[in-house]
Amino acid sequence: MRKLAWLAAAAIAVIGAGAAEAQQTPRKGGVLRMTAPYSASFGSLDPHTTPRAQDDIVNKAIHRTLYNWDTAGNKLALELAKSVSTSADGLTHTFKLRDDVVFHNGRKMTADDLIWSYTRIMDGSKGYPAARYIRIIKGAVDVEKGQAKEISGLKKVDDFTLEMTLTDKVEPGYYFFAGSTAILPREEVEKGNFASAPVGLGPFKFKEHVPGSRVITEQFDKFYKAGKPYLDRYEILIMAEAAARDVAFRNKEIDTSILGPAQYVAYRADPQLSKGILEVAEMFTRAITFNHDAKPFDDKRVRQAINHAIDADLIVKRLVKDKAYRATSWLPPSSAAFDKSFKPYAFDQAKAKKLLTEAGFPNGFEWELTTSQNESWGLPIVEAIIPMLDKVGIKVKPKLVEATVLTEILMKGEHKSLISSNLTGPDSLATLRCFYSKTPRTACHYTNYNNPAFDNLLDAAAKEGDMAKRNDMLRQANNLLYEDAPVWFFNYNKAVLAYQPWVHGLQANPTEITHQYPEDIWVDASSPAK
Amino acid sequence: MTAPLLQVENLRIALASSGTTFDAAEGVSFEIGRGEAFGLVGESGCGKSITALAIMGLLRRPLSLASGRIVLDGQEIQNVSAAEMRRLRGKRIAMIFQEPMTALNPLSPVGKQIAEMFVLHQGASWRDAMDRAEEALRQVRVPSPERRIRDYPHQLSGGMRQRVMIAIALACGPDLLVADEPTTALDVTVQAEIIDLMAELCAAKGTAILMISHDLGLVANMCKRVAVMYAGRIVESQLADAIFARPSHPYTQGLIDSLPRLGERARRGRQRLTEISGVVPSIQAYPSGCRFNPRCPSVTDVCRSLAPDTTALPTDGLVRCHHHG
Amino acid sequence: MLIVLARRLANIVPTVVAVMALVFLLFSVLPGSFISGMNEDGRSTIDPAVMERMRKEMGLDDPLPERFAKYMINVATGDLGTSFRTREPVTKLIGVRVWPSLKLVFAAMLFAISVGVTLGFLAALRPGSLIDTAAMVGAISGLSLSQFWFGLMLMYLFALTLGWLPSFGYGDGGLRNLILPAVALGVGPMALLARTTRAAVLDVLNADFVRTARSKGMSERRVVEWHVLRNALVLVVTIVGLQFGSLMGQAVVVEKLFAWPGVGSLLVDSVFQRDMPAVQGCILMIVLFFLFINTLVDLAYVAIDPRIRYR
Amino acid sequence: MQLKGGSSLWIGGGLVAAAILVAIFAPWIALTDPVMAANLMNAEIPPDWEYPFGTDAQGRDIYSRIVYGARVSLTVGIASQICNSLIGVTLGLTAGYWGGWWDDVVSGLTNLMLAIPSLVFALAIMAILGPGLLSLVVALGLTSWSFSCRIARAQVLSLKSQGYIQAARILGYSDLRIMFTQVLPNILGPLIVIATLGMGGAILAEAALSFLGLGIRPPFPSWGSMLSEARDQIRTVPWLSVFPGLAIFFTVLGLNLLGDGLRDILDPQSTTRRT
Repeated sequence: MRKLAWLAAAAIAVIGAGAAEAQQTPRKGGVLRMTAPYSASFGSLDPHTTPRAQDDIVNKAIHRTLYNWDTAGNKLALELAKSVSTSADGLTHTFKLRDDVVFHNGRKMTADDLIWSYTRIMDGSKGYPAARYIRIIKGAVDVEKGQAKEISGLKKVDDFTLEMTLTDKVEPGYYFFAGSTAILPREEVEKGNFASAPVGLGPFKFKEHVPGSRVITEQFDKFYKAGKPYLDRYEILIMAEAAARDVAFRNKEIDTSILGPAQYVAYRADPQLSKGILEVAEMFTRAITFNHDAKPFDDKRVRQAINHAIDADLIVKRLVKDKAYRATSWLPPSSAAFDKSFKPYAFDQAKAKKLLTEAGFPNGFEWELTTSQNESWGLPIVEAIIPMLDKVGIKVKPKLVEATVLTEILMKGEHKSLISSNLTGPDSLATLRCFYSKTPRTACHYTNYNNPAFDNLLDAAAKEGDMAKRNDMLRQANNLLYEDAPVWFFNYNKAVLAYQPWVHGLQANPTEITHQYPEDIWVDASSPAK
Repeated sequence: MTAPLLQVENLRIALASSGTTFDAAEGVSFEIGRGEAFGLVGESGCGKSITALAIMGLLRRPLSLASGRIVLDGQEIQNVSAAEMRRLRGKRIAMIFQEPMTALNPLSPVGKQIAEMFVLHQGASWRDAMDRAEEALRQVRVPSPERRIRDYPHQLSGGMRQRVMIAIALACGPDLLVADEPTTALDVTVQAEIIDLMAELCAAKGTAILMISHDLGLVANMCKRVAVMYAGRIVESQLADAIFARPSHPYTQGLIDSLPRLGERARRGRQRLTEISGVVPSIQAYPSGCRFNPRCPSVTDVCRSLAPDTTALPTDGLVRCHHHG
Repeated sequence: MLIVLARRLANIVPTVVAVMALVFLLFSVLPGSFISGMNEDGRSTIDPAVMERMRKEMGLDDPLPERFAKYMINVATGDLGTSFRTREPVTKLIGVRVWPSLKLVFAAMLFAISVGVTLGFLAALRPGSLIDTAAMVGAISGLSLSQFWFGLMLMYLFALTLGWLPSFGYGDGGLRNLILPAVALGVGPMALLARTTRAAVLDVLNADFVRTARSKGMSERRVVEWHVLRNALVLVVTIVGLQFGSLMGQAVVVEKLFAWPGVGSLLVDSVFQRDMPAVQGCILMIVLFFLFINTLVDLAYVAIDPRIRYR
Repeated sequence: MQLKGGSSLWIGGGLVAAAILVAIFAPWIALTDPVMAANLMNAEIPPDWEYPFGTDAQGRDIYSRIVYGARVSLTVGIASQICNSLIGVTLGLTAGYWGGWWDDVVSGLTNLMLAIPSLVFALAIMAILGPGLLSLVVALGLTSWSFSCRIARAQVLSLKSQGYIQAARILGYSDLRIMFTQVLPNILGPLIVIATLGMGGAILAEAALSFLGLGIRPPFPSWGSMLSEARDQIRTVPWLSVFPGLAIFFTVLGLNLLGDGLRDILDPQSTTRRT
């Protein structure tokens, strides 16, 4: 409980800081040197081809999507449309598009561009990752299978009015805000060199890409938000190696850095550096996914025992250095369906022992746990768990794999258990679908959890039009997960971005902290970058 | 008698090895007159080559000159500065080495290696020096020197290479030529040619020769006087003619007996060649007393305890043996 | 000269084919696949049915020998395939990495040669002296250093503490960004070269022809300039060639640490992303570079050593 | 001789012997269990009397982990070099002995191994086998045998040209017996030198692979993985990296010195000079 109160206080502190900054007058001009910390290169600058968080850092500067995450309001908001109206059956949405959106090549964006972009994503021979979002539009699957040329659910009413019919009653924002659903100018894409010279409609124009090193973008003066962007130049520098990033940040060669637990402690302890730390509870839940097809994880008591046997609070505090919030159940605290009255599983090895004995494992068992090397949700966590579980007789044998193959292992169901970080937002319904018994394993149902009561709740929630009632049902479903413990609930990520004192206007984006909308960022005159 | 060209007096050469020093040569004394050919004979390891190196000032660690005097044309050279020694080397005393295969730089044309001498000692320009190198090659009777001058050592036969070495050594008309086993590595047929060439050129230029060899016959043919070295000491020095007629030291006798020579062969009938029994002692284990005593056929007790001093011989020579005196 | 070149070039083709066959074989059993190459960290997925269809269309289910034959034919025509990850031609992907890689490797080698050979020479000319002992202790320590640790130390010292150089990245491709990674990469070859050069020079200094040179009345300095340098060079060139050739591949750690956009960091990334066409392309590049440098070394021998021409 | 006299042999031998002794007697020297004795309450304690090298992020005693890590690092070094020697000698002996097409195949393979930088090759093998001790041994043991192969082959050819092998054959010795009794003893010296120097290289390669994320299987410690994990905290928590760093440095230094010293004794003609 104390933990949650603290969490709320922290959230307020972050918002408060943002408000204080907003009172200053943003300065025009200057350069921001953002870091891309996740991988040693960008996959592609063609946003449709890439599902990667790393690439979205660039996409946010050059491209835009129909919806956006509104950090101040902590909700999804229309970006390329002024308004939307929904039909009575909740399936057809009519978007009034902005009429002041101009591509970097000078052409105005119209409804045709949305239709073309969404149709391109459904090209079945290319396997564009965003197809999983666009499939919600009626007729999109036919295009993917090659049975139709046009998506029947998309209709252009006039240049700035788009009618979109969906297959399900969902909030479209969840589907059309991912970077991989960006609206692209057809004529530029068809030139065939788009990934090397992307043209978008975002606040910054592409200038240079040195693969493996950096992307440089320049202010676009016809951006549709008045007076923005502030920066002359927005650079994204690749720096995957945390130790090197630390040196570069302290050396003022970069303006932002992502901190891991170890550096988080060091930066908080430093009187100067501690002034430039942005924290946000991201929508990621770290957990050990049990494969319920494999013994002994088919037994609820075993899973509960493990949840009791590990002192997760201690790990969060000492090893993760408070760079996370202890997980209660699957949905993160930022979800409307999060139940604040629940307490996480208590650390109680006696109870764990008892549960194990009841389940028929009085002496524990041997357990192969697949893990990556990630410092926040990989090997170090497993190393800390090993001696804890040893005390209740469970012998953990870690199996180290590369982070890249984790998903594939999960999809194939080759694991007995696997520790990973899972995206659990912002669409709580879609997030919980990962435990719906009819969801195929390959589409995130990695546990093979099966509880009819849970299925019923989800079915009802999907049909429910009233958001408050729907959230109520989702809350009950999430609480069911708590009870059934299909995973070991570890923590919700606290993403930490360090920034230099001259940087202002950063947003605490809970979907991914590095996904900054750069038009809001400005630097004051003390920035050394030119 | 005029002052000799080279006087070597009481030379002692030390070998430093793991903390202690040994005498690689000691009490070595001899003189060479102007234009004279002098022979220094002995088995390998007896100290004749390091004596030559000492004269050239080329002793390198772990060898060093411990004491003694080397006088060249009235000037003591054992202690002169390195720069002064360099001026003498090549210009006034030159040296030819045993292995013509390795004694020439494999990566440099032979003409250039000769020409270096003119550049170094006579301040010639490279172009001028190359012309003179060609002339020098002609003098040592290398065929078509204008072409050979650009050849690399590996393109020449062993004999040719040794001719190049002679050309280098005699390039600046030195007073003394030190020839360390100049023909040992060559074919027998070539050996005589090289020796003749050397003798002829030296005679023409008035150059004295210090001929170092294990081959007493060869040395005796070429030289007026001969010194025989054994285990770091000169055991006998004599006129060449006399040494064959009346060898004074048992070791010299042994050397002569082991020589296969056509003329001798006929006179001695089918008698087998005799060899000196035993082996040359290693430098760390020289026997006390006369160092030849373990192998000497006429050894007595005094030989084992007391090192013999030199005794003058009637034929203007010296011998180091207890049985002469 | 031409014969050496022709013989070398004739050797390159079978070596390349063999290397690529080996790579093909190795990576055909690599866990994780195409799918991992297109996804990332469990954050989103492509529809499995679509994936399967793409696999078929890309011929990934064909038998290995058939795929290999196709690949080699494409390679012969300059086509290295399409990257799973970026969906761009691999030639393009690698093309932009080659120049930074070459810059790093050449700079590292320049450092290694200039410092290593100089130290080796100085040490050999005064064996047993203070400079000899210091150089050799330094060299053997240089060989005992962990590369990434040394790189980090360089960063801390020259970027953070002294503020002389940028700590990371390619920047605008200028010299300042090049220095630290080049030193980090070059320290191993430098140490090796110092040791080899010393040994080589000592060998040459004991050679008969050096004694001949001395007997000519040459100063030590001239002996070294006229006779020792070139001969020692023959031995040094061998080591330089071997080190140089493998340096592009050895650069993976330094490139990763310093965020240097070379072939090595692309290779590591591609291995982790299971981007097979890119992995193959990178290894091909690295091997070609090795063979190219070896050809250069052979030509250098011919230029330095007249004996080789007539063999 | 790299350092004066036999000092490199003695210093190197001493350092290596110390590392080996530590590895052998690890259970007696270590203060705690390297894996299970974790207590997060004791995380990152600086060196003191109780924890001579401090503790790591998991609250484990770094001294004990280094002591046990010696086992892993030395095992990787020794086992991989045994692999390399076995492969190299077998291929080299048979290639030189039988000649013909087999010789061509082996020399082709040798060229191949030279053309692919060993780190790249090891990286590929580690990716395939996945992290772990055995994978490391295989990855480092399969990738640098070309040198011992060449020496073995050259020795066979030289004995062949001297007629030894012909003679042994006439005496009715089997091929295998000739290889082992006539050839092997002649190359043992250079092989030991190569293997000693190679061991140092393998320990460094293990560290490099750990850095790239392909090291030892956790949670058992290796020096390379300890150093690699501590790299973000070199400044803030220096003892995490200092001690494994020193352990690697002195062991590899010892191996290099020992190799130099052994070369002077075992390989005076220095066929291994080119390393």
